[in-house]
Amino acid sequence: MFEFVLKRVLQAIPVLWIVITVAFLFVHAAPGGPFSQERAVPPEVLKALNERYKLDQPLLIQYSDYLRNLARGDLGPSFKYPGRTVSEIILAGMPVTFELGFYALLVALAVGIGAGILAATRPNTMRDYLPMSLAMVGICLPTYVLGPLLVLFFGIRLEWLPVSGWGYLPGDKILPSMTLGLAYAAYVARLCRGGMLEILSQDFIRTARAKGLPETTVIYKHALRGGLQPVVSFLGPALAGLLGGSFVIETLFQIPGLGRYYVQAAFNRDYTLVLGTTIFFSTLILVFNLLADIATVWLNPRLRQEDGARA
Amino acid sequence: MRSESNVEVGRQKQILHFGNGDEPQGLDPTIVTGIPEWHIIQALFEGLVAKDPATLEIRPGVAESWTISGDQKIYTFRLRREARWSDGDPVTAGDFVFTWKRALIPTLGNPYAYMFNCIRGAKTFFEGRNPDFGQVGVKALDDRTLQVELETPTPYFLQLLDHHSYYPVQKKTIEKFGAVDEPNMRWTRPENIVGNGPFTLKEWILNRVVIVEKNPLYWDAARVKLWQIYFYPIPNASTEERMFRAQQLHVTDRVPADKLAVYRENDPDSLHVTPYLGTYFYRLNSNVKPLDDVRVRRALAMSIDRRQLVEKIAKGGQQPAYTLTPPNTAGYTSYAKLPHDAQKAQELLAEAGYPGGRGFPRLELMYNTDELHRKVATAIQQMWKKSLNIDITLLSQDWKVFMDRETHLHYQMSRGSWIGDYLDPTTFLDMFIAGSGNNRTGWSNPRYDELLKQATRTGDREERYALLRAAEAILVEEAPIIPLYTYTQMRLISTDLRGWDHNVLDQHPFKYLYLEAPREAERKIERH
Amino acid sequence: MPEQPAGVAAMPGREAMHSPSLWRDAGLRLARNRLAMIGLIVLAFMVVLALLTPWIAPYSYEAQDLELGPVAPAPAHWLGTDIFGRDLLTRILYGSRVSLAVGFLATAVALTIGVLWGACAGYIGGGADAVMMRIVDILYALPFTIFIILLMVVFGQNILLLFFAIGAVEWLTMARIVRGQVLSVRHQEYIEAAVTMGLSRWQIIRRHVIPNVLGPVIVYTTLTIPNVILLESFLSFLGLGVQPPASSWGVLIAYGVETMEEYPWLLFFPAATLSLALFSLNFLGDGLRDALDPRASKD
Amino acid sequence: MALLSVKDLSVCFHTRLGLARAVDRISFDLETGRTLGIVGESGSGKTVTAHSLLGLLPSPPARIENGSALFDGIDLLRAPEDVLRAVRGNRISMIFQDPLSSLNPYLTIGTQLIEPLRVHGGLSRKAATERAMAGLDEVGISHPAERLHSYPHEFSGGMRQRVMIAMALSTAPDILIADEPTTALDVTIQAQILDLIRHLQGRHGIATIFISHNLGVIAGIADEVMVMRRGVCVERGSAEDVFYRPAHVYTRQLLASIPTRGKPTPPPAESPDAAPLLKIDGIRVSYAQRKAPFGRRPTARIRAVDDVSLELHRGEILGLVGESGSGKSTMARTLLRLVEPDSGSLTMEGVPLGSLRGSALRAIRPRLQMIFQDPYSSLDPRMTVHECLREALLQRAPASREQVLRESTQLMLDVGLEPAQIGKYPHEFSGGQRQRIAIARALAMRPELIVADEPVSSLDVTVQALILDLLLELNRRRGVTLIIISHDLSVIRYVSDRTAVMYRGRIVELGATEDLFREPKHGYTRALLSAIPIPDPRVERSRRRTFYAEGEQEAGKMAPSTQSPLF
Repeated sequence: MFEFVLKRVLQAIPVLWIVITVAFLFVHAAPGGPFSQERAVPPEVLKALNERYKLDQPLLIQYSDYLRNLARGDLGPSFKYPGRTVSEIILAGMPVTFELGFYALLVALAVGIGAGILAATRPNTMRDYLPMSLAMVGICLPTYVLGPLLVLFFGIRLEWLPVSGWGYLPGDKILPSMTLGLAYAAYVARLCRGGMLEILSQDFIRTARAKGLPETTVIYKHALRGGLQPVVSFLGPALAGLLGGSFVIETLFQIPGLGRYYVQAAFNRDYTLVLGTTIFFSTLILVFNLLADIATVWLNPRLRQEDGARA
Repeated sequence: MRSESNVEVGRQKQILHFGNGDEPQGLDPTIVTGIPEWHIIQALFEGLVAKDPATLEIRPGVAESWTISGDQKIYTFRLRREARWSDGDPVTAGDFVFTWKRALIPTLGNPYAYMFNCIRGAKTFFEGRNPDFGQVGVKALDDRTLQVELETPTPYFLQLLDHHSYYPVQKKTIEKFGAVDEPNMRWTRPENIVGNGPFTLKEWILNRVVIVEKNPLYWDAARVKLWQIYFYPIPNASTEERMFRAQQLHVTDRVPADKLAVYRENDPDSLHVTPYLGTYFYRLNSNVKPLDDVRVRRALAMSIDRRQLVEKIAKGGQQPAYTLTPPNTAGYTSYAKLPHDAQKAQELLAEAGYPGGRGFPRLELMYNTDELHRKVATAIQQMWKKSLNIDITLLSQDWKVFMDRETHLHYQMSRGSWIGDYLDPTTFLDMFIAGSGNNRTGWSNPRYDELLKQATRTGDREERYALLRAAEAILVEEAPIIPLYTYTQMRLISTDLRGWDHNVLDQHPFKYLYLEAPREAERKIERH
Repeated sequence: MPEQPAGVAAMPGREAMHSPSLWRDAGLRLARNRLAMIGLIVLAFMVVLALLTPWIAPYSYEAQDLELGPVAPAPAHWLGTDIFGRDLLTRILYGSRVSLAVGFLATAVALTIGVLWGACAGYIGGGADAVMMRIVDILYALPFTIFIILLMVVFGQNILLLFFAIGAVEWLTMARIVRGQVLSVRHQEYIEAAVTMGLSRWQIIRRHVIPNVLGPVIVYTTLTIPNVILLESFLSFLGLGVQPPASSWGVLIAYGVETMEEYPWLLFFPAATLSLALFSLNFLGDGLRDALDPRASKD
Repeated sequence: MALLSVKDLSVCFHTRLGLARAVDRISFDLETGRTLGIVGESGSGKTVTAHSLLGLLPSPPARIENGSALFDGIDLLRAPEDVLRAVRGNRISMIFQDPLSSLNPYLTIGTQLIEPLRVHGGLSRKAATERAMAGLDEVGISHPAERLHSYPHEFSGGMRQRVMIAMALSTAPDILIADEPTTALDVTIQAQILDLIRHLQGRHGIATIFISHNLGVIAGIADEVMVMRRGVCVERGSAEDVFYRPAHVYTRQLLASIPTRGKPTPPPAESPDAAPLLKIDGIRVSYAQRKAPFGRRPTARIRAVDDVSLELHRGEILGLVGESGSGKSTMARTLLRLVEPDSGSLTMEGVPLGSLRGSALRAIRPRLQMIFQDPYSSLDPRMTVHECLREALLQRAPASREQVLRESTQLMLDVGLEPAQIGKYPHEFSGGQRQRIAIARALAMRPELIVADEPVSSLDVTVQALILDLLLELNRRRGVTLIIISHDLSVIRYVSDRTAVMYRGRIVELGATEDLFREPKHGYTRALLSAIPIPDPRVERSRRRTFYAEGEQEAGKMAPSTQSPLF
């Protein structure tokens, strides 16, 4: 276990390095610098700023400086927000992004697995078609449509829930989590249905039925664990997507998360912030893929042969 | 059910919830350039003078009085004794000398340094041609007396003093958190900042809210009624509008264009649409064919129906614009005009060698990614097609790419806009002087430059405005730009908010604001 | 030939010989699947409409009537008009040309790269697999917005680039899915049989591995197409892709959201059109998956 | 009054082609303590019969058309689901064919054992656990307390089937339905499991319905026998009657198809001076035991083939026999270079087979072909027979469309298939036909050596003989050298000239087939021979088994004291 994780972590280092290098080249190749703005900046000012941030140095020097600072854990200062370091910005947004991602994941799993089970236990009936059709509509409706719809209905029309914010008013986390989660619930539902159908056709389900177990036990105790395998392997990339793709939700609901920075920094040519958030999100992707692999093995005892039970 | 809304709680506790557009980059008055920063800094700092929010007349600020020499070049300010920093220290003339010197140190990289150009020697100091600040016309005669000497008579100089780049900062605080010429804004964090305005910074949660609280040491504290102001960075207009509807905001930063009609119909009391000192226009790159031909530029300008544009597309009560400077800018109005005249436009185009649009190359109109810009461009594309029979390609570009291409004249036509920094026509007209970084059209006219130069030497207002009108007429006739409309400021404002006066600079000193339920509303509640 | 089989009459009919391929059979099986056929007909109908749009559209797609402005569905404009007074039905029809082309072509790009990449990684395995999948990881992690901006700046505004850009991101997930499937197929005995026949790796991947992983790939493809159509609108906002007055479903939906309270038809009809296309695709995809599995339909 | 009385049971399946009758008016009675053996080939309806009694048939597509099954006053065919559930796993238990797939891989043995006790007996967790441990002990699993925490994959096949039996018997049922409980097991394990069932049945007085395709197994266990064919009961009677005086022609056909004889044709005269076709010298193969991602010792290697040397002459048929895990399949794959040996050499007529790479290897591959055990997975499901043969033919040599057509038609005829069926897909054929397709594909390459890995083990007995005859004919007519791998000694005896017995990666005995069968020298060979079930009730019931003891196959205790009288 330890060895496996260590190996993956070591593999991640070159991956991250390449990501950083390519991203570094990308941001510097993109036209426009961090300091250009509508009100023309006098050349003297631009020169002073470029000197201050060492942007007048050759790219190779900037690159090696960046790597050297990175090795010390220093992501550098933000260009757009002078006086704030990139680490500070990431640390401020991270808890919110994680929390949002976590709740959205809960929504995705609860709704998706529920619908998937419902559909798989009565395939090719209305109980199958209805949730699956809803799932498809969920895939059709992008978050920037679903979000405003939910807000208008629950926030403005019914006045049940706050329309924005994150932790300012009671219940304001519900709508953003739902909006973000429902998009993924659609995928989870499809995967769960597929997985459950596969497992429900297995022999050991027949055994469980032959034992006279109630149908609920058969489904939840015997089938669900195996049926969730495809969902679990989807979760790694999905979770990274949930966190990185929360840009739209964060804007719609006025949430101080990191997704907004990721996109805004690119638009602002805030070089260090782009690189910092890229490193952060790519690390997340790697970590979640690893966690998904671990979870897959954890769920499936056939893959974890380390208990000494075998004589 | 929802708990008590921000608006209700705010009314009881005098807490204003203010939609503030975007996350502030920082709160150092000398360095920042954005509007969101401007709003907050207005609460935290105060300049030598202030403006009356209704009339924009100059009123005393930190300076209780001032004298102006006969040649209008020397201003002497008397600072009030009660002016205090929020740490209790008095605000002195030396503080202003320090702040303005810092603003002009070349290595600080202050983008607003040009605001000081009217002060004697400021420009040469900033450009490094004269490293001795003693040569610059700013002197503290004593702790409470500040003398400023100008290069030329500048009728709008007092106005400049109410711009944030002239606001004082405290030397002690700046030096504590870095070198004087370091643009890091760590000193503006809530735990560090020292200001001299009606409010102090209480909390600043990144991307979420900036909270300021009444400053008891402020000299005019008795007048300040608000207890706290929450500034929210809300980049999405639709979100902001929904927050307003859900009673989470008192004031929004803007209103989505398509919502205006709805509010006019259902909630006219909350909708505030007022003229704004800004112009929306198109730049034409005079270096490329066929836009190097003034007839083509005029034809393009004359075939746009501005009335339809403002009524059907912009929808926010904007006024069709035919000149760069908005009408009645400090009493200045230009009467030059290229009227909407499709017939004339066609003739001009034919004269230029493109009768009926034949042979006219396919031009590209560039705008930065934005809903409104797209709509305007789409409408104008059709207007040109209809009246001139020419095809235009639209190109949406990310902001930085847009700026990059515009600056390097890698475009044919592009969207532009300008918001006046101060109330004077030159804040607009200076843009198109040859070599100005804001020109970006490749157009220049020596006569235009000469007229503007003459205007700076003239002390008499009417004579000066006449020169500026002559210059603007050249700009309009040669059409390196096509003015489209004059901006309006659109806000949704809670009927609870009092003391809010409209002005073209959109400046709303927070010290005059307070919250109180409107009487009609109370009556309505009773009836229910 | 010395041993000519006695019954030449027992020889199978010639038509059975002429490539009795998986695809032809799949076509026959698909024809018997009612839902899939409905999906196919709806899609075909949409494609035909898209192709014929310049001749059948009731109005010009760019002609504006600013004085008219947005009106709700009425006999003159079946689906209403937008804020420029342009006929929405016409806009949807023209939009379908872009969206269907983008949906199918960009997905085809993603499909081709993803299937080849995933199949090679999964089949070859070992170090090659690790390197190839790490490359996928790297591409996943790169900042997409900057990538798009760069593409635009370097190559200019170009609709072909749109396909490329979308394909470039969508193939990653495809490659992962294919690889997973290949890993499960790789140890089947028919693959070993192919090895013992002396087939090369490439022949095995092409003839045996890819056809046998197509099922999940097709299902994922039907989910990718709507994603791509929506992604196009984001790229169009950034300037890559369609620019006004041209339009696409994704762009229409994105604009519709802005005014969904005032002019709901501007959101409803484009979204409904996209949903219809997606449902059809989905039925077709499920049908195709079953059709491509000879075991599924006959017992 | 019989314990269970089934009358006129008929079951239909909805298929695309309409209704198919899977079981047609089956009737039988089962008395307390007695065993009914149901025998028949695949598709004969024996499993459907058993499942319909417990309401386990998937419905739709299955539908019970007619009939009654009275058990303790309940008609099992019509009882509501909750009544049935109280019977299932409680008063009527079932064990299934494949213990690998019939136990839930995600739950511990303990959890699964306790379930029926908790559901039906209403026992507390603690009491149920104790009963479960007692049950495990009774089926001969040592250290039951530890075993409760193990997962099914940690057990061998035989052990898993013991767990299944313990689970089925834990609620002290009246009836046990055993559906092919030993088919997936090695022959020696099969013998143990049969003994165990017999023993426990006698001890608890349970009535048993025992379903098998293997007449030998039925002979050893059934009191009464019902022979089924295509959903119909063709013969029913006491075991003696059915085996010694079969009335129906099908029963006689079944009994006759069991190969008990030796090879019908004499072995080819060996020319000792001729160089061997294939020379295997000191082959060792081991697997890195990749214990999934989390193995603590990823470097642990399992030796599958340990120092095997062989010589094979042209035209010869070599039989390779051994139980699962003995390394015979690895051996076969090594010969075909599907697996790389750690050491040793492979030479084919002087060509160093083991060191060829890339295109040189691909060029020689057609000379060695393989026939796989599972004709389901060895044929690409998405290729018609024609495509499959065409691929092979074109791989051997470029040919025109007509040549391909001619040759593939000939191949179809050669392996006994209707050429008109050449456009069909593998799944449209029966198992035996599929195996013929696989043989045709191998023949298309014109190989000199064919390795057949368990070519008939998944086929019905009547089909087995046909396939074996086909292989023999190919050997005789075309002179193809064959290596036939099987766990079934009677198969080996029927076809091979020489036989090698593999045990734990080594060849423990090698010799001319008849010699080896007449005088087995190695203990393991003897044990194997003694475990083969013989379709003769009297012989089978009184047989004594020999066990080979070098390293127990089963990790549990081999012979619990309670069972010793039986062995």
